[in-house]
Amino acid sequence: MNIPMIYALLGITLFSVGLYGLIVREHLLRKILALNIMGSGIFLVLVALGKRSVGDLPDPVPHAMVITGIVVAVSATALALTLMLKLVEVSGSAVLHDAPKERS
Amino acid sequence: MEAIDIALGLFDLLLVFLLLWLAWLVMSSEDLFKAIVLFVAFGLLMALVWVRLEAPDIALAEAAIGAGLTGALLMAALDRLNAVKPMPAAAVVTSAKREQPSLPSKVLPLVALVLIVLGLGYALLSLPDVADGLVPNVKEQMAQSGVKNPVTAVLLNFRGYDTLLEMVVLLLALLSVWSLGGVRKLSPRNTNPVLASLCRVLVPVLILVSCYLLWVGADAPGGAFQAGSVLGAAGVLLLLSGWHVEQKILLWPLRFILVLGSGVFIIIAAVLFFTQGGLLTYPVAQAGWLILLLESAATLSIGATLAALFFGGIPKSRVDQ
Amino acid sequence: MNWHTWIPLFVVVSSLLPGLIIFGLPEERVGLRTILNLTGAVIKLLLVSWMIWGVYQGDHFETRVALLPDLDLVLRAGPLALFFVALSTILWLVTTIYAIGYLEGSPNRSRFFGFFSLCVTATVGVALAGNLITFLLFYELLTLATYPLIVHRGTDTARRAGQTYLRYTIFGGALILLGTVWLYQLTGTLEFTPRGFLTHIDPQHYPALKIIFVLLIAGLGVKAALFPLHGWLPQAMVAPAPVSALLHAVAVVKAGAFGIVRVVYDVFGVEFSADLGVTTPLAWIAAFTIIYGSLRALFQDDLKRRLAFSTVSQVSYIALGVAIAGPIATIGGVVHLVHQGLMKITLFFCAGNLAETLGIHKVSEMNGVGRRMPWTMAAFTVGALGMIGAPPVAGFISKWYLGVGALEAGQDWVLLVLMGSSLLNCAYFLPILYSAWFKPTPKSWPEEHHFGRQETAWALLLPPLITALMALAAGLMTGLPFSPLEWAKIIAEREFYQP
Amino acid sequence: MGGLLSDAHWGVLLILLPLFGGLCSFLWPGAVKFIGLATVSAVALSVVGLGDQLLTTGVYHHAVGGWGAPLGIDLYADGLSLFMLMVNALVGLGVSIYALDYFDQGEARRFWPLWLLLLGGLNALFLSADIFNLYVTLEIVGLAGVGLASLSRSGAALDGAMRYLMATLLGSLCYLLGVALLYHSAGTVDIPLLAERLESTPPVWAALGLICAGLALKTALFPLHFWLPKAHASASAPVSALLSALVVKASFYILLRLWLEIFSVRTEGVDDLLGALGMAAIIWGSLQALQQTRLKLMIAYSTVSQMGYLFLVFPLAAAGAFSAWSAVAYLILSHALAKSSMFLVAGNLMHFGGHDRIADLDRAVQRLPITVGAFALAGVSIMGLPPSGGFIGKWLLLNEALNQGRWDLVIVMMIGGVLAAAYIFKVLGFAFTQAPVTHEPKGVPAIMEWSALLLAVAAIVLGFLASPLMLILGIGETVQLMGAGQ
Repeated sequence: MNIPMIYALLGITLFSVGLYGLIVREHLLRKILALNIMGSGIFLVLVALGKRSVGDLPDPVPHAMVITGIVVAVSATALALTLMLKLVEVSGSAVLHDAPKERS
Repeated sequence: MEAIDIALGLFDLLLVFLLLWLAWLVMSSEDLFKAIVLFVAFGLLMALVWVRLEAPDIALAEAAIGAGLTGALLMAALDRLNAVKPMPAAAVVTSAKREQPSLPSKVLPLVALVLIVLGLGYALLSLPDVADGLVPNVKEQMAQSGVKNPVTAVLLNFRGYDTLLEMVVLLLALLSVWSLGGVRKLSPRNTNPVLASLCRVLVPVLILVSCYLLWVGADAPGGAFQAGSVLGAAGVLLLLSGWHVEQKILLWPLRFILVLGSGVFIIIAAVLFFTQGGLLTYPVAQAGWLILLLESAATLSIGATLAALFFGGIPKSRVDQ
Repeated sequence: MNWHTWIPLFVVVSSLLPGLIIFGLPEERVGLRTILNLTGAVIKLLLVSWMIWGVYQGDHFETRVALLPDLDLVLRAGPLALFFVALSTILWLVTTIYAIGYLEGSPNRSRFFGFFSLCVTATVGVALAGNLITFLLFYELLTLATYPLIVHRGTDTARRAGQTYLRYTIFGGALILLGTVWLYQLTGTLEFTPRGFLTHIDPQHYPALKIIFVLLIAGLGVKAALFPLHGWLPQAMVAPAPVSALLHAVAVVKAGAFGIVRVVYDVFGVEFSADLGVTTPLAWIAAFTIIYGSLRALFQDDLKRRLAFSTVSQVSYIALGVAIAGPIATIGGVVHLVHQGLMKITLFFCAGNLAETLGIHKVSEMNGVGRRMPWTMAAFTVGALGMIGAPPVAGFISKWYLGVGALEAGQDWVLLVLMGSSLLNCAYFLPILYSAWFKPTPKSWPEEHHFGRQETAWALLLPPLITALMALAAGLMTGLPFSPLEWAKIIAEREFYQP
Repeated sequence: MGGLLSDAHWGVLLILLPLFGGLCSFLWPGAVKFIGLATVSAVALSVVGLGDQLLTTGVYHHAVGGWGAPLGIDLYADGLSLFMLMVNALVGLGVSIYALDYFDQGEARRFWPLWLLLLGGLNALFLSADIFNLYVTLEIVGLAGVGLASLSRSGAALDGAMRYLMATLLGSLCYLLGVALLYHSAGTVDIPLLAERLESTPPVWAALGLICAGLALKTALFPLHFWLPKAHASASAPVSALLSALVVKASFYILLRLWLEIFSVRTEGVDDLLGALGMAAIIWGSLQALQQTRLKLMIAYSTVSQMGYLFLVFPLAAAGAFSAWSAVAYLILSHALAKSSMFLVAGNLMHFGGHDRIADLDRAVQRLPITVGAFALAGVSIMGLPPSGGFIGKWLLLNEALNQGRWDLVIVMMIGGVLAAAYIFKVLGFAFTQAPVTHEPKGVPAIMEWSALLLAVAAIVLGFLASPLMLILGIGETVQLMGAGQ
């Protein structure tokens, strides 16, 4: 097993840990963190596996995809945080009540 | 050489374990503030990982956006959250206490987690060890791309259409945030004089760095996203130091800058479409400066959008009452 | 361009278009609404007459539009179709006149007449449908168009009756849909064909065909009120009288019965159905429904409910005639489609008149009503005697042919059913006639209205008189070229004797 | 690649026009309505243009930037894409007209930019042949959807939007990981190339699972539907209409497209699993709809149930691809029209009476006949009664299911139809009641009534347009690419 593969495995582990947190934790801020960790995991998989090429150059296409992904992630995070704040303002709680998490 | 390889390998392993540990702490620690701090640390380590994976472009983006801006956004959100709730600590703790789950609902997700890791891990390990991906294609077409940095070539030329749509995503996030109406302003303790004077030094530096990243992106790591996020960071600093934006700027000019990136992209796409017969088909000779034009517009928009996202609410202006 | 390809469509449109326009009319435009209604009815009558004449001459009238790449919407004017179309067109005209009188001054009349027209449109479509999918389309449209009529009054009872009606008919529609799709899968066609389109099918599919038959008949049996699917009909009595008349005589119940005729004759074919062994159970169910409906009618004091159970019983004569699977019984069953319609609509008109004029809703309130409303009760008497099967009213002809047909087909038990049913008919109609004509008039009626010198309004009085006369005529002048009996003979001939 | 310079590229216009319109409406808030309506009309015209082009020249292909797959991104349109674009245009036009009178000035300024960008994202989605590009379009659709869902800023709307955001982000991430695995298995993100190169290996299976799970979550397939009722029921009426009619269909389209092009030949068991969940959705969604006391929640649960029908395509696609997916495409179009009409009706009733309690809809028939008529007509299509688009779709699907001897699907579809009738007539029954008027009714602008009616009428008219529409669906090589059937 080579180094990139270890990072790729780290990626899926981060994805799973994030998923776990998203399901188990109730606070919305935590869920937002969890989504970000999941995203980082996916980015790792994309880029790490791109290092399998024989030449000197790692595959630049996944790099571009990840940069795209990071921007999408920050946009979504900003929106989620604002939404959470508004929700807390209105309902006084940063937890989605009777969240049907049994099926998440 | 051997020793360096081993040392680097150990460093990699250390990074892997640190990241895992941090991720787990971010998810499991009871204190939200701590979780956010750990998350920022996580982001910084991720930037290191990108360096290790020979992805300096991503490393820059991650450091600026992933760790920096996201961290700032999270911190500001927590700050506002605490301002809304009179007893934040207690509330967080109670919500944590309410989470006391029964044993199966504690164990089941963990089992699922392990299963998913094992399944996906098996899938990854059965991938071939060597794969070229699109490296040959990129190499072959680099000469026609108008830039020398392959990542920039992919982002703005080969897959420029993705980037166009991505600019729309960024704008949409802001539109949605504004549509939600204002959020509470940051509490005044953030506007201290030290910060203000620091800003006076840092902001010009950041703007310079941003320009540099934008310019260098054509040949070396850097580009619109990194430049834009540095610019955004400058904006965030200004906002933190209590910078008051002129009322009239908030009407037209701000909106104009916000749509500049996607607007220029769409207009160039349309013009190229009608002159060259293809969406975003740059003539090879003009590709270089067209990309620079697009990147400049995108940098401004990204910077403005990120700062505006950090600001949260819609700036008070006559247009939206 | 050939007119013959468009006339069936025009017949459908001639009530659809006025209906749609009426929806948009303001409530107070009574005159315009009446003109639209009557113009549509008259035009439809003319078109139908034209088609009858044409078909008699051997012309073909067919409208065909592609619905799916390999499935068409077909409207075709065959003898059986015209038989039903003529019935519904004539009765629509009469019922419209009646409804105009009946609903005078009540709210939401635009809505009522709009759905009323849609209802007839659907009935005519059911009649003219040239294949099973077109039939299904109009059959479901009929369900949807009658629902607002049933709940028209907006009371809680009306709403519940509407829900019951839907529960039955939607379920029935689903069964027909399932049967239709399945049939289409097996045969690749749904085109109504004399003597059916299934004769060449591989015998390994016979069990499936039996189930399809059950599905289709059960689905149609809901509207035809076959036991045990009749439950909605008595409840639907809450609707205004013209609606009941329409439901029982023309549209809903008849569409079900007509559908049974279609399925047995033009989908499966009589002989093939008999070979499959599915007609005998149908005959048993029909016979049981005849007796059951009559027995239930016996114990109803509410006049309209009594008539409703009478319908349950009488409509099954049609199914019975079809299920006996012989030519003469077929004539009896098919002709009863028209005869029962004429007689039953008369009875419902009369019941409506009693309710409107004197506030009479119950049989026990009808003492001496014959003296107060002689014309209405005269019409009622004709209808009731027809139901019993007394000559010379039309009902006699139906029962006669059914009886003879049963003997010819060797199904002697049917005679017992017919006799039993006639006795029961006597038992629930004759007491009404007796008390209406011979018992003394009470001092006051439950809720009396006066309409000048007549016993009731002209628009209410004329329709039952007309339909009663028609019922008499159908029984007396059976030999005329266009009498229902002659037409039924043509239909039976086509099914049994043509090469 | 042929005809790069020759044809009119309506497809490109379909993407650029709404995006540009969205930016303009953001820059000139005073003219949002004008810009919005003009843009949507232009999009509708472009769809007509594209349809004309496809019918004469066949499938549309455009290599963005002139690079072509695998390095560049390809745009691609066949019958299925065109059909989805038609859904966008028709529903978009109807809802846009409705929105003219629905929103006050402030809300309109927030609504139009989001909606136009959403439209651009949806169009881009239906035209893309690149799975990573699809991810970006999915994010446009998702974020715009969240922004729209929270437009009214009420507590319920914020709550619904939050649930929706969580679900849509999670769905996107699962999809993205699937894309990563596919890219590294085949070295391309272009759908036709993937179809050529992919083999049945563990990473492909993992990608299939992730993509199916992510998209099923976004499409609200039972039991991943938990977020939908609250999100769709608490948004403003035109937004609910857009979310239920268009947004959930987008992720389903991707799933269907990937299935037909890439996955269909290598999926033992997954197709049946999706089919079984679809069946469960039909029954569960209908039963839930039947129990609701609020109109909008009922309509939202009806969406859960109707989405179930779409998933029946997967068990059927292996043996009869075209007939199965064309039936489902028909269902998509008719459901989009009918469901958007229903939500607009709900908006009218709320505007009129200030509530959407089903049991208190007294006299709605008398007072808002056009609105109730729209609900009834839309209901006919949802129930799948003839003549309506819903009937044709159901007929085609039933045919295919029977053809393959799938009695389980047949029976569930029949039950679903009956249950749909039950919940729709529950509403209509109460609309006819004659309780005394208890509140001062507010007039409903004619535009709002008529646009709802027009959408419903369109759903009915679809029942007569099967032949030409099947012709449109047949354009293209989806079937040929798959190399199965036909």
